[in-house]
Amino acid sequence: MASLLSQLKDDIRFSEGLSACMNCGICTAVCPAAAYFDYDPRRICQLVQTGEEQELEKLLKGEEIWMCGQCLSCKARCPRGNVPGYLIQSLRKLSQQSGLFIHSSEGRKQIRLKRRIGHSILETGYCVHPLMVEPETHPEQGPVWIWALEQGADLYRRCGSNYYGEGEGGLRKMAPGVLNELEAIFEETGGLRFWEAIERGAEELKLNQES
Amino acid sequence: MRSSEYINKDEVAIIGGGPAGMQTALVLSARGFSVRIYEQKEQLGGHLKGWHHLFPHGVAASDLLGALKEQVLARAIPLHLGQTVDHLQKVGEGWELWQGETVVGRAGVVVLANGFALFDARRKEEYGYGLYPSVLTSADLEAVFRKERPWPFGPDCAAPQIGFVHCVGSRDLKCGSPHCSKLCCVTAVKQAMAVKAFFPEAQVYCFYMDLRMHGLEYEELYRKAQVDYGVRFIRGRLSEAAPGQGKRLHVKAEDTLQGRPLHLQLDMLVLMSGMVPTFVLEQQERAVFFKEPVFGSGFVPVQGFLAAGSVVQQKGLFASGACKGPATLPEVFADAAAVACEVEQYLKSLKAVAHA
Amino acid sequence: MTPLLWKDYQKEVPDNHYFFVRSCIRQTFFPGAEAALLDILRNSLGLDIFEDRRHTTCTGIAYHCDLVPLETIMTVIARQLSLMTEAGYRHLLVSCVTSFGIYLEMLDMWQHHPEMLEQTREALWKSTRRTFELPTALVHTSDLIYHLRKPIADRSPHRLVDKSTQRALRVVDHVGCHYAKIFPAGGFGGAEFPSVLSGLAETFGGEMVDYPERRHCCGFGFRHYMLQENRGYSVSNSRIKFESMEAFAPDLILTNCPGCNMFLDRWQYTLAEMSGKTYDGEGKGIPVLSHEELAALMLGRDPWTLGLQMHQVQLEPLLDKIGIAYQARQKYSMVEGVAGVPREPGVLKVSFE
Amino acid sequence: MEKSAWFVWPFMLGFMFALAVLLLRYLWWLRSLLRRPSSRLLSRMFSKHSLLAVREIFSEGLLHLRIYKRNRRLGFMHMSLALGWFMMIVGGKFETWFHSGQFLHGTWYAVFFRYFEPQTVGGWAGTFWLHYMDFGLLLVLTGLALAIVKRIRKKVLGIHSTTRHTLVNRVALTFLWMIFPLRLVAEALTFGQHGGGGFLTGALGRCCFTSGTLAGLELPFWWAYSLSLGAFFVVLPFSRYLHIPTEMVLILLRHWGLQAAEDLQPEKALQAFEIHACSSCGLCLDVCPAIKDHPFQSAYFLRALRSGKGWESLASTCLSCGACEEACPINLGLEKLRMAARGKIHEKHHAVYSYLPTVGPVETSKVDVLLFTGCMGRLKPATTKALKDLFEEAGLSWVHLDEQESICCGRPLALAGRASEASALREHNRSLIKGQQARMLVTTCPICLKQFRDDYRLELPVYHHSEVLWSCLSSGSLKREKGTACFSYHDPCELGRKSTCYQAPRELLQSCGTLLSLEREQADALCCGNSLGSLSLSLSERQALTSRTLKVLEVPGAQSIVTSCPLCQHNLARQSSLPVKDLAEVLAVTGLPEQQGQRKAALAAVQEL
Amino acid sequence: MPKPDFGFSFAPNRALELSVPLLPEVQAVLEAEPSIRACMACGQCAAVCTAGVFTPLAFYRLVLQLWAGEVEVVGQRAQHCMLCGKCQMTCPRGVNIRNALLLMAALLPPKP
Repeated sequence: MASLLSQLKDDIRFSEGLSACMNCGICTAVCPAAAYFDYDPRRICQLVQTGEEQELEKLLKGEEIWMCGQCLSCKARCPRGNVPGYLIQSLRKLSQQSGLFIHSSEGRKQIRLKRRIGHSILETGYCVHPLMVEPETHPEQGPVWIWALEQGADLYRRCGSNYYGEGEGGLRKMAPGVLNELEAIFEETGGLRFWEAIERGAEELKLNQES
Repeated sequence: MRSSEYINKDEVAIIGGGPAGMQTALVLSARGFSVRIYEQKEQLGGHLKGWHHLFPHGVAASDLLGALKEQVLARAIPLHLGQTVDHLQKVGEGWELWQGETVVGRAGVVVLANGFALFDARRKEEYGYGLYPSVLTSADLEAVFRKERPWPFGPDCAAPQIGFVHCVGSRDLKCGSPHCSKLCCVTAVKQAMAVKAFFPEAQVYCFYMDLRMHGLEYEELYRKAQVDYGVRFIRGRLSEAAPGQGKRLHVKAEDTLQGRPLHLQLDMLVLMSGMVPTFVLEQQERAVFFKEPVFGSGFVPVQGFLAAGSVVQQKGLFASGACKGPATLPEVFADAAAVACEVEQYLKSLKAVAHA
Repeated sequence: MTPLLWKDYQKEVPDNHYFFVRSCIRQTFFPGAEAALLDILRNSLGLDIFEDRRHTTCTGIAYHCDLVPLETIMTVIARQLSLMTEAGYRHLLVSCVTSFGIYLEMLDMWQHHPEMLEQTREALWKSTRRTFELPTALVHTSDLIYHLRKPIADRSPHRLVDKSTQRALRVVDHVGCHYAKIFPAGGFGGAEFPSVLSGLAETFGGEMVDYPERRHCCGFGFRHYMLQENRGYSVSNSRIKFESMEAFAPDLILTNCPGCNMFLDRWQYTLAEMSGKTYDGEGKGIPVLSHEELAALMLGRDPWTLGLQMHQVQLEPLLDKIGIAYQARQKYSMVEGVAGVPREPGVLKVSFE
Repeated sequence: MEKSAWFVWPFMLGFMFALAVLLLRYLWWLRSLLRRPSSRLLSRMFSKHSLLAVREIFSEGLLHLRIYKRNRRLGFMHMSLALGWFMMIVGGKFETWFHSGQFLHGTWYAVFFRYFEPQTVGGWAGTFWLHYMDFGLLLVLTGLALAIVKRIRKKVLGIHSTTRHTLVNRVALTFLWMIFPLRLVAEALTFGQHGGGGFLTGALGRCCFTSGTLAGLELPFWWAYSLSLGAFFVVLPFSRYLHIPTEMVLILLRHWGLQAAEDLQPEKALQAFEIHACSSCGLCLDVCPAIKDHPFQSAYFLRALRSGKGWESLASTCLSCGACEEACPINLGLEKLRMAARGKIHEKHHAVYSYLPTVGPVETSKVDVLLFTGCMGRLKPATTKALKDLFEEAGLSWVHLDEQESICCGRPLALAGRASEASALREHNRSLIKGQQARMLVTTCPICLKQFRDDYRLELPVYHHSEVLWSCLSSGSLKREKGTACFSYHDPCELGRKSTCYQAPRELLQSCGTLLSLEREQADALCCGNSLGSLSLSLSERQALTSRTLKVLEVPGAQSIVTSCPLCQHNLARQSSLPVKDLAEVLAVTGLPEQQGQRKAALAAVQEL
Repeated sequence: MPKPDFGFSFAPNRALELSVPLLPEVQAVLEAEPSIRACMACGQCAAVCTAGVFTPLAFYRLVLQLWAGEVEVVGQRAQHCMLCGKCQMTCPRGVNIRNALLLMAALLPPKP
């Protein structure tokens, strides 16, 4: 099986993301993940820059790569033109592709995410739509949101949205043909295969938990 | 048609009246050559005019400048002040010096001593130079030391919090200057101590990536700043400066040795602007003259990078001092003497050819 | 030669003929905003804004949750562009900042790596038998509103000025990270000082206020928000911004990204509930508006058809300051009469008729 | 009733006061002992130990023989003062007893006897006492003269630093200096008026004080004499002269087996006596390698302990090189005191060594030498390699205990006053050693040597590598030709003063070259400046010490400096113009290529070491 | 009305606040051993440290944490030191590390 490093190198975001980090810390200074988690994008760049297989494997199995919020504030500032954010994207992709993601609690959450947002894309043509944002699991949305959901179509149509209706406008119901095209794209470009890899991970996880 | 006025082959024209230009002129005139200095400003001295005290021993810049000027006057070297030579035209063996559309001089040999420019700190926008009044460059701080400019914080601020930012416009691909300007680190330490001398209660921070105290006795300055002046050195390049309460600044960096981001309120932020080329000759012209693509960050390229002294690949065109890259004053003076020897060598070879 | 300073960089924005693509988040949380935007552009300014009902999500959110491979999102984007080509348009108008970042990124990758463009054409053809042309202009809705700020201001009876005291309203802006941080050339004024919101507010007479955490991310964090137990990341980073702007007593927070608009509004409620603290000094929270909501308000659209009642932080104080008339009673009325009123928040003060 | 006069009262009051204060202080210091006197103490009280104590009181308290051995003139000064005064006191007692036939008198009577009995009476015995007393007075006066000279130009007495005295001491000093001249003049006046007197007092009286007009002066001088005595006694308990009585009691207590406490108790038991027995004589300052009059030097440190203020910072700066302890005329346990003080400062310091790896089963190997190079050894691999080559050459089998990772022996902790905390370290190292069957434990670092010997209580003998090498040389298992090299040898404090190993290194060097003699060496050697003993000496101060030591070592003709401690070597090498080598390196380099030593010969030699 | 449970909670910014004045006990350590200021975090002490092999003790890191006011961590780590002095021997800046570590170890309140 090709080394982790060579697999990473196939991802264009890896070569774009890291040419030569000089350990200056400008990215971590403005990183919101570093302001909240015990996380340091500079350290990730340094570890990846060693190119050692165990370091990469530890990263791919670890929690750290899942803490980045992908706001890419680091890209604007890096004096060497590196992009820790891209690096994280390539690491996360490989972690899920290779199944190593199930070794970290944060990585395992990708399964939940896939089943929620991934399926929403193919079913509704939207990443997020009102019915997904259930008040029980989104208390932070506040009472107005609960009320808005209760009103549903009346409120949305009052504001000019189509609210799951046929035809034009916001939140319109996607024609089946459109969804098929989306699915075809996911099929053709490896999107579905990627999701299968995630599900394989979930399967393996279930086996481990049972044994 | 340009007049084919006779060009005195022995005439040496020096473009730039800073320390490099003056020293080269002095050495050449001492060796008996007729020399002219073309300086774009109204006064000789270049950046030296703006400095307060010089590292590492705190010699007053005005004394050094005064001494140089005295010698230039003593040797009665003709000066063309306020003349910006922006174009060179090879005529036979000699040169024509153009300012815009007019020829301002002719010479057998031209020595470029146009020195460096300070990086325009406004281009490093995240530090807010030019936007926030409490952000100064190292040159501004020298002006403050020379009492030509007020302190950016009020008199009521007895214990000002002051930050120095290293590598501004140096080692930065995004600002188009990939090189290290070598002098900013030692300047920062010198200025940090100087500020503490003005405000003993001040707390001074230096945000560095690698402290390159390259010269003799510079490292001792670093230790002295830490122990005697209580300057705190934080290894992490400054990422951002934003306006906080009143005139104060809120800066962000990472202490890379602890692996944690850090915030700090400052009363003054000093940006150690790097040394960049002056682009005195138009970009196209340079390509014509130097025939090589402008290497590195645009300083004047020289033949045989490691050869002593410096001969620009075009016969009869030399370069002296910081126009070739960041250099300290001692290096500039040493380089000036080296260039003078090269010029003398070149002129002698011309005479030999002439007689043969 | 590139301009001396990024903050003076002005992006070319075509005046007309746009192919509009919507935002999943904006249509979910602020349905009125996109409708109002189209209404302003088409009716008030008479522009030709075309929308093809078959355009889908750009899958940007899923991409940044690392659920969608690069090739997939690149082909989905290609499909959107093929719809645009079909409709005969070359200027793309994007409503969401995340997808604006995605479009910028794809165009940039195609430019620097032409082989990826070919692969995408081939993939799109194989999967949907579609072809596409690259857009000649990629414009975010806030770019267009900024570009048309003068014509809008001329038609607007209101100004961002406190009617009673004639004091200019103090406005703080928060520009979405993916607007200009990824590709500075993608936004007006580059990555550090984007003028797309401040220019707009100043045109309406507002006074822009800078605050230390102006450029800090609102904390969406994509996967972090999607997972309930990780939302601490999101609320904490918004809190950093609120703590920082509080001292400057802003009257309004202006945003251009649907996510930031929702977060900066909702987290004021959540923080009030969690810590009992609000940041406007009167316990009502600082009102949050997006660029099109502001433009629509200024052009006199009715706040409730705009959907402002869906904001958790009430807008009434701001409307009173500006002097915009509104029917308080109709706030919660539906097409057929009033249908109940939201529960009052524990801490955040909300006015009810 | 003996005659008495008012002028005796200042003396009497002063004397009484001094006695009362002394008694109170001594009882206070001995309070814990008095409550529970240990049986050992009682048994030794009434035994030969008391006699030994008296002998030492006489030889040290009065004759100051230890000072005399180091510096004759200084010794004589102290002796003459102490002995002279003692003779006069005893003499005075006998004279009055002989003259009045009664033994018991008022204490003042003997002191002012001359005034009361100006006429010499009692035949040859009387005159004998007269001259005896004058001789005593003369002795004291010569001592006094020398003391004054010392104050003015100390070089005359061969010392280059004396103690800066506090005000109280200077006052006490002046009173002491006034007592005997006043007595002389008073007695001379008396004899001048009444004739007679000893060879000194009488002669002075006859030549200067016979005229009647001076008669009026007699009484005032006796008053002055009494006043100066009284004042001196009043000040005594609070000045350095407290050392006179305290030293006596200290010697007694020591002989009775009292030990100084481990922790700092400046006002309890033997420690109290030791601290107050210091006379601030300044001998310790003279030998101290530190820079002139550095406050941490022992005399000032003890003074701070007495005052109870400011001793903390002083305790942690001293190099604890042992020079002052060596020079102290009354053998005060200075290092122990300093360690106790440090222990007090850092009592809040709690070391946690639970992380130490448990020592697995040690494969026991039957070897001659267990080699322990210690922490500093790790930084001096050349020495370890040279030593191993020498062991090979000498046919000694060895095991290098801490080749992989060395856990500190615990001495540096002891030097910081935290000896008790180092038990975990000692346990670890002890478990390394326990399993081995070997003849001896050899360490290349004197610091470890001291620790192994003091606190480890190992079953096998511990030697420094210089001792082992010397035994190999003397046994012939190592042979060296006397080369032309000239060495100057630096005695590490821990090997020299602290472990009294001076001979082995010198013999080694003499066997392969010529050893130059130095101005200060062996017990008097200077410290290399980098001792672990000092906690807070700054780098510049240390460098000053090192350069001072190097001035002594870089004697003309020396081609290289040799020492036998990795710490000294590392430190001296940093500033020395000459190469600085360890003994093992020197020996290994000058090794003759042929004939391996026989193993038995080496073993036999080591046996009788 | 008990605070509602949102399923998550906010946390203060992890960034070090340098503007916070030094703690008095940190000030005391610096005054007692001024040579700590000369530390330039070159890592030489950590390289030779025996305790550093078994524990996270690295003196230059403790100095940084001392400046950051993390007295707890500094106190705990400093207690692992054996005071063997190898670090002090190799320190290029002549910092009195042994004394510094003793002072740091005393930062922690004495064990009951």
